[in-house]
Amino acid sequence: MNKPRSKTTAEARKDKVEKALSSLGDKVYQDLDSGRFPSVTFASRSVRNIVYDRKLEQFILGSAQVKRAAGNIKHIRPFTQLLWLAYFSNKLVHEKRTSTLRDVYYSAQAFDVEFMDQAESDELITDLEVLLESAREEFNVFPEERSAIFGNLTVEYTVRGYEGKTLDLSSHPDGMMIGPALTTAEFKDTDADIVIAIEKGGLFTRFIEEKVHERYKAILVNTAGQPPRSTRFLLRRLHEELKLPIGILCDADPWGAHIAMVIKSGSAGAAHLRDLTTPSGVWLGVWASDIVKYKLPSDPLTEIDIKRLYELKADPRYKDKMWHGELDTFLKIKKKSEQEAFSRYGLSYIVDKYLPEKLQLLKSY
Amino acid sequence: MNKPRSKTTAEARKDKVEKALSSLGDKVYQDLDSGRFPSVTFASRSVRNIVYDRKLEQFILGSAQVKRAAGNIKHIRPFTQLLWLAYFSNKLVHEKRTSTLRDVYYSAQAFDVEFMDQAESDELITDLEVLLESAREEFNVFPEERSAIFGNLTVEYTVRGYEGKTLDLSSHPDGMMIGPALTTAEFKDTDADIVIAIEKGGLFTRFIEEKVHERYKAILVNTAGQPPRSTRFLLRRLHEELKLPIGILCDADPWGAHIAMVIKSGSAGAAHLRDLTTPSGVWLGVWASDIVKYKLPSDPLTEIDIKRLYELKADPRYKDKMWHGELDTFLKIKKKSEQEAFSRYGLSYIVDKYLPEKLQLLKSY
Amino acid sequence: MGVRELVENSLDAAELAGILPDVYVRIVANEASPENTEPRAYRLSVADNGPGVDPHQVPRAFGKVFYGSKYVLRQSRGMFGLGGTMAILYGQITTNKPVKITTSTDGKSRHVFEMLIDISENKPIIVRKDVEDAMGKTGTRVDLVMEGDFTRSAQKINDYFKQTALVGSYANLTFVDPIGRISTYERATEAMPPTPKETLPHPYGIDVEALKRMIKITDEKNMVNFMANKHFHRVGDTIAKKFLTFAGIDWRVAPEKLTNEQIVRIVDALQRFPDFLPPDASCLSPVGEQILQTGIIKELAPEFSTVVLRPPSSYSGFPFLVEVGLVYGGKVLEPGRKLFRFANRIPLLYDESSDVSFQVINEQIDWRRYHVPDEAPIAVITHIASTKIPYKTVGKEYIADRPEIEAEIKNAVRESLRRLSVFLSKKGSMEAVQRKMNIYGKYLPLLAKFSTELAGKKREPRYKQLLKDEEEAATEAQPEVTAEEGEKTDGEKIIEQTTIEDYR
Amino acid sequence: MGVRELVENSLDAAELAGILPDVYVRIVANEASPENTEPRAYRLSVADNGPGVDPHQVPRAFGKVFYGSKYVLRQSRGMFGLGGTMAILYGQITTNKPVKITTSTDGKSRHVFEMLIDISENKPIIVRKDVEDAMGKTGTRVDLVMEGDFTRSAQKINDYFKQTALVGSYANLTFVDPIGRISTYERATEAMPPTPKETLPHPYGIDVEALKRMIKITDEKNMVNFMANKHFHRVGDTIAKKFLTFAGIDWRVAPEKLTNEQIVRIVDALQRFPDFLPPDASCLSPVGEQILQTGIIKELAPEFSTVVLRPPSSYSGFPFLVEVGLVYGGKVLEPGRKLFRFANRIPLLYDESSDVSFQVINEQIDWRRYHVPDEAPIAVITHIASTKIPYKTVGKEYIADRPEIEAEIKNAVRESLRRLSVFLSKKGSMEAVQRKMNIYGKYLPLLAKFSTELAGKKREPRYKQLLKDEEEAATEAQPEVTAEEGEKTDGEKIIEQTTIEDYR
Repeated sequence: MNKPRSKTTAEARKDKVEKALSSLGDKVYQDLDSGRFPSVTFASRSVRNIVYDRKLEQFILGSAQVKRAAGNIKHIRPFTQLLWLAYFSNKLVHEKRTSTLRDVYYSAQAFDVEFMDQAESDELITDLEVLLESAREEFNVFPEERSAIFGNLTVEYTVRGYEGKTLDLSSHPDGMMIGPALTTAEFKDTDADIVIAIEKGGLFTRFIEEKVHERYKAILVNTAGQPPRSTRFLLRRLHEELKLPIGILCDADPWGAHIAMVIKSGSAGAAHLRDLTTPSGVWLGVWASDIVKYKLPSDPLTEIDIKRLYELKADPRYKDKMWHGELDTFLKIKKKSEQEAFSRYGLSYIVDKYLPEKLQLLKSY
Repeated sequence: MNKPRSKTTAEARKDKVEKALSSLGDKVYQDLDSGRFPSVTFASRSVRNIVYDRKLEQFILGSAQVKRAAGNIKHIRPFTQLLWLAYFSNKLVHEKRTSTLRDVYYSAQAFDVEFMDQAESDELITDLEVLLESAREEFNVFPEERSAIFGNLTVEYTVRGYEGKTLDLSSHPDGMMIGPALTTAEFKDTDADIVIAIEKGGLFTRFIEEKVHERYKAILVNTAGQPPRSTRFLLRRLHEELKLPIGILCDADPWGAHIAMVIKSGSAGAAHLRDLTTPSGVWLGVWASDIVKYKLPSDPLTEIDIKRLYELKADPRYKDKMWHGELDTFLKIKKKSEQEAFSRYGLSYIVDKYLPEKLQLLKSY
Repeated sequence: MGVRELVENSLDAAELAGILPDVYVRIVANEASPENTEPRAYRLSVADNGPGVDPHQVPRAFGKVFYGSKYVLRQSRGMFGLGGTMAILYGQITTNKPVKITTSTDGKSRHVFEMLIDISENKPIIVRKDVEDAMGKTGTRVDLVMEGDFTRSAQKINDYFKQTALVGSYANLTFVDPIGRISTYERATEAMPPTPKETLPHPYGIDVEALKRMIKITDEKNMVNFMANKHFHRVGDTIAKKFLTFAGIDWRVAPEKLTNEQIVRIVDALQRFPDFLPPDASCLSPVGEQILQTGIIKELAPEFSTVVLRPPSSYSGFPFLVEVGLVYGGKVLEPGRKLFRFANRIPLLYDESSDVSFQVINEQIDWRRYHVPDEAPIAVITHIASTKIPYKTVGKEYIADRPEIEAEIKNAVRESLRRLSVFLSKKGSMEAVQRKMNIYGKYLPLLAKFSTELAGKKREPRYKQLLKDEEEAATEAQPEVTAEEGEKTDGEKIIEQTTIEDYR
Repeated sequence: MGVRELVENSLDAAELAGILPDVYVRIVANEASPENTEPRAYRLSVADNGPGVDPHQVPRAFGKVFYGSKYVLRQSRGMFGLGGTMAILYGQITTNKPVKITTSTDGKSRHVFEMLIDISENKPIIVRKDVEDAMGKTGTRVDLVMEGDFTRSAQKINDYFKQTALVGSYANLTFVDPIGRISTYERATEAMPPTPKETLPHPYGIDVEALKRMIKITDEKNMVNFMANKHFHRVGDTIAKKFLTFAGIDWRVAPEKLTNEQIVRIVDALQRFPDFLPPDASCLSPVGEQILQTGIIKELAPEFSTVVLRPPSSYSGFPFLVEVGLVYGGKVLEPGRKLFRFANRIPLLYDESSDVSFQVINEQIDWRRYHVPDEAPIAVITHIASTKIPYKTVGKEYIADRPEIEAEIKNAVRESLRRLSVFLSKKGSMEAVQRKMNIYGKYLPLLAKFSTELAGKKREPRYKQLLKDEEEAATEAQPEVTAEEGEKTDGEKIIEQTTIEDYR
């Protein structure tokens, strides 16, 4: 298989970010030089401006704009911080370095634009994402959490010092971490037919041990709970660039269901970004109806669980009949289960019996 | 470099566990067959029986023993659960499968020996460790948390399906997960001179980007906070089998210092196990005195931090003059810092300036 | 609402005359009150079968506040002897209706008074006075109109009758509420608590005001006779002389000649003189085991109950005694601990958590020592009988924690808990053997299976004989097993805790 | 401890006579009390420079409970007119010492009485009686011995004097405590609140008891005259006739001939008759702006204070008015909101959180609307003057939330807050311009540097002119900037909040 040169590949993205950063600098420079207070305008992230787009099948920002102006005494500090962030990111991209969110917070102190707390600096990073129309990973800022990948896929790195090197992602049976290197790598070769995203590391390891990658020609991704955005970005790339169907396997509770939904349709918090969702992703399970069908060990729903279920029922992303039915089943049986609950039938039951039934869903797709 | 055949290598450990499991079965079988209630005796894990061994430089269990007897109506349920655990582990080892702690909890339900909760099942797994004198990883039970490794080291796997395959641990610049496969792999080849254990993923990635592995010939380990036991086991093996000095780099607070100490001298909770400690490990920093010396951005100590510092001062493992002095410095300056705090001097400062000074400590060792 | 004050007067009247009390209480909305909202005017009627009141005494007894300060001590329910009159006064102030008193002492004629109280002069104004045929019945009936909020008071009034029935199982109580619902609490025993004797006040309890009133009414001519004859409890000639010497008062001086300063000196000395005899408890009237047990069984239908009566004791010169009832299980009690407090046979309904009994039961008793779980259905009944109840405040709904009283309550509750503990342990023993065999029966086959596989054997070990042997041994050794197992009433749970502790 | 009752009597006496009050209060441990523990006996002395009491009236005024029920209405401090006597009675019951009254009406001779109250007969017993030289001073002095716990009461007594000084800046108050510490609160103004006029009671406020007493003392021979002449407030012939028709009472009937039932019917009609004139507020006595401001400045030395006096209003026929003082900053106040409550110039010291003022201030006022942060050093003073304060309970330490009173307090507090808000905004404006320039001066150079690098330019943009222009503009536009910035008194923080909200 040849690497498809789509617009989501690493180089194209890097060019776009560099241009956006430099034009932001130009704008502010010209304003100052002409004796005007500089200002920038970008889409508002207020709750009222987050709308669900049925065509894109994800949340997006509406048409409302906010203006941040250095002339306003209330805005000049965050405005300066935003510009420093752009300046700092520009250096990261040029030097092929990455930074964590935490590093950004500390680095600001060197420039006298220190943030009050981590939350404030994270908030401004999101503003910069909106302004540049790019995810923070594209200007080399990463969170600390990592998830992992395993399977028959060869990648070619683009990070400094590894340019052109390749790696077979099935070569380490504990799984490869998904970090800056993997997120920016090009896909070179695979014989996989499907991708299975799994909520927990335990089942991820079980699947590797039970050779799911060979038996079902699958690439396995451990999302480690609600997946970090770099992992959602990777899942989308696996679908877009390699045309692989994505199946998602989570705990049978409202939180697990929502992990599947966020992979499919994104989160309200990332409404300003496009390339993080995989609308065609399929929620394989564990469904509420599976708890009944497979007589799984279960716990009673807590009040928080039930409150969450009602929230999800009101969410436009859950209007689909199947999803809605499962939410109702949860509320009817008042129970939840974990993926590991299948172990009561033996450790390999989930791979031998449950998975083949569920994978029919991916084929029919 | 050739693989040294020491007693800590994978095969020897597997043999030992199998023998212990089978002799436990024999003992119970003979008791029952002779019309006696079976019982087992092993070292007590009560706080009074945990003592610090100056020669081993770690906590060990003392001479007090507990007896668990099936004839006692209060003990028969946990006794049966313990035997089931042995039976279950025996199957894991023979079938070359692994299980998470969570899987163990659910698997018990298939045999009518269900645990009240996860805590109860974890408790009995520790009992089995004491009884078999082996870490749970040796009978293939793993926790979910994973840390990662990166560097110039080639390993040969022993897990099912990968027997004899090798991997260069520098081939994936995001890091390789430390899981069952890596823990049981044999070390084949390395040109590294040192090992640096790092508390946080952000700095681990920074070190890889800054090529610390090449510049200082180092294997890098991300402990992801307080390292899981499999990671501590791996660090000890890197030291024992490859004779590499181990340096440890953590946040400058009592919790960071204690990560370094647990790698060196183990925890009270694992007093019944031997091969998890690396007494010759060196705490490189970040020290309390470094906060002053490098004028690092810092936060005030919280009450909990201060309480913890006094606890550590009373701990026999901290009697060493240097360690004690650093605890006193914390209490004097009433401040703490994170590893990322060096970013205020630029992202590469920690690698270019701080690390070389600290690595002197490893050389002098 | 005044219900309590009048009912207590009625019970006191009947009991003092040795009559088994029948008390009838009715509250109806007063027809003259036009509105339907609360608070509104209600007519309260309380009728008893007591000895009646001498018609000459009626105006003074019911139409004058502060009437009849007693200078003998006897345990009685009444609130300073003021309770009933205060209810009448309250009714008059809120509605301006006269109170109607109907009373007969001989069962032949009965006298009817309608009266108002002239508040500024503190004297009765008789509005109407009549004589009717008593039709063979003695007793007193009070009808008064007062403003009140029945909806808000209903719960407390019901509690009051229920709890009064608990300690008054020898009385018939009937209560008709404004909606017409009738609650009857029927007599279940003919036994009555002994009539408490009147006694003279003990010298420890005398204050300046009291002493001055005694001096005013005495006909004794010198201080020795005044001290030794008919004014003080358990004071004879010898003690009187010793005391006067102690106080520095001339034996021969006439009481009415004492100066103000001497009176204060005597009161001061009364408190400090060490040789007075302790008070006699014959003036106290406990509920008694039979009456309380009858009340408990009638009202609470329990699985187990016991009553502990402590011997009389005293605090600051006042005699008192404590009775405690402990009730477990049955049809009425719900899970959790309930406390019913009584003082001189009056139920205390308010401020429970400040009461000495509440503090003893919830803070000073370690219930786990008696293996009684927190959620067990338990009621504790405490009764304190005294010539002076040490209420903490004028509102009088809770009792202060005098160390002497506290100690008696604690002892009584502990004794009753020991009895409950024995009961629970016997109950548990039969269940325990069965439980034990079930546990062996469940786990031994599993142990056989796992060990067979671990040891790599072909056949299972012969464990069945072991099971049989054990069953025989357990059944024989029952008493011993009982003792051990009885301590762990809720089996599995406690077993697990012990295990974790042993092995942690 | 009785301090309040006696001090209030003294202040009332002096004020009614138009004399600027000097009140001296001393508490000393009574030498006759041997122990050192609390509670113990204290001698309380309260002396004033009032008009004195007619010696013939002294025994009845100080030696009899329930004396002098008033049937005219006038705002006065006294607690049902009973306060002082109750303190005396309490002293006698606890220590049996006589009270000593020294009083002079003419400044020439002064009369000394030592008296006890005969409680059962409710009449005074005079122990000693003397005449001395008054040495030119009129006034009354009360000396009594009572049992009390000074240690526990000390804080409240001090609060009482401090708060009394706040609304009584025209009085000299001296207080000597048992340890000998002297607190003096000196007169700071010669202005006195106007003496409130006596008025007849308004018909709305009459109950059955009151009406009966009026009927007893009247010399009117028919009901029209009874209603219209000298018993009721603002009732004339026309209204009286209209009312009697409404109530269904014959005009000509003599008051003393009314039946009990007719009296109740009249009282009922009094409440419902729509045509009575509203009460006249001349019987009310506010503290007044000058006296209150003087008290605030003297006692609290604030940075800012204001007083709002609301016009008189009425609830259920009783006239009332509300005064509010608002105090900000200065040397005495600590951060946070404090409330001082007064009713008829008496400080209320207990049960603050149940009071209508507390509820208005903490639950019904949105302080953020006035840009006053929670931790600002603020005191709110509320004074309610009325012929009848609607206390919620007999204890009388908090005022019920009548909607009419609540609305007046709310209006007064809001008005005072608007004034504070203007003050704070002016104060903030000068600081704001300076702060603004500092902020521009810090961030513009950074913007220049970052944009130069981002855009890849060689020289920095010319931003310095921008800074200079802005400074000139800001200084000129000060008033306008003031108005905008004044709303955000704590600058940076609020700026950040706004930002996050705008952009989330």
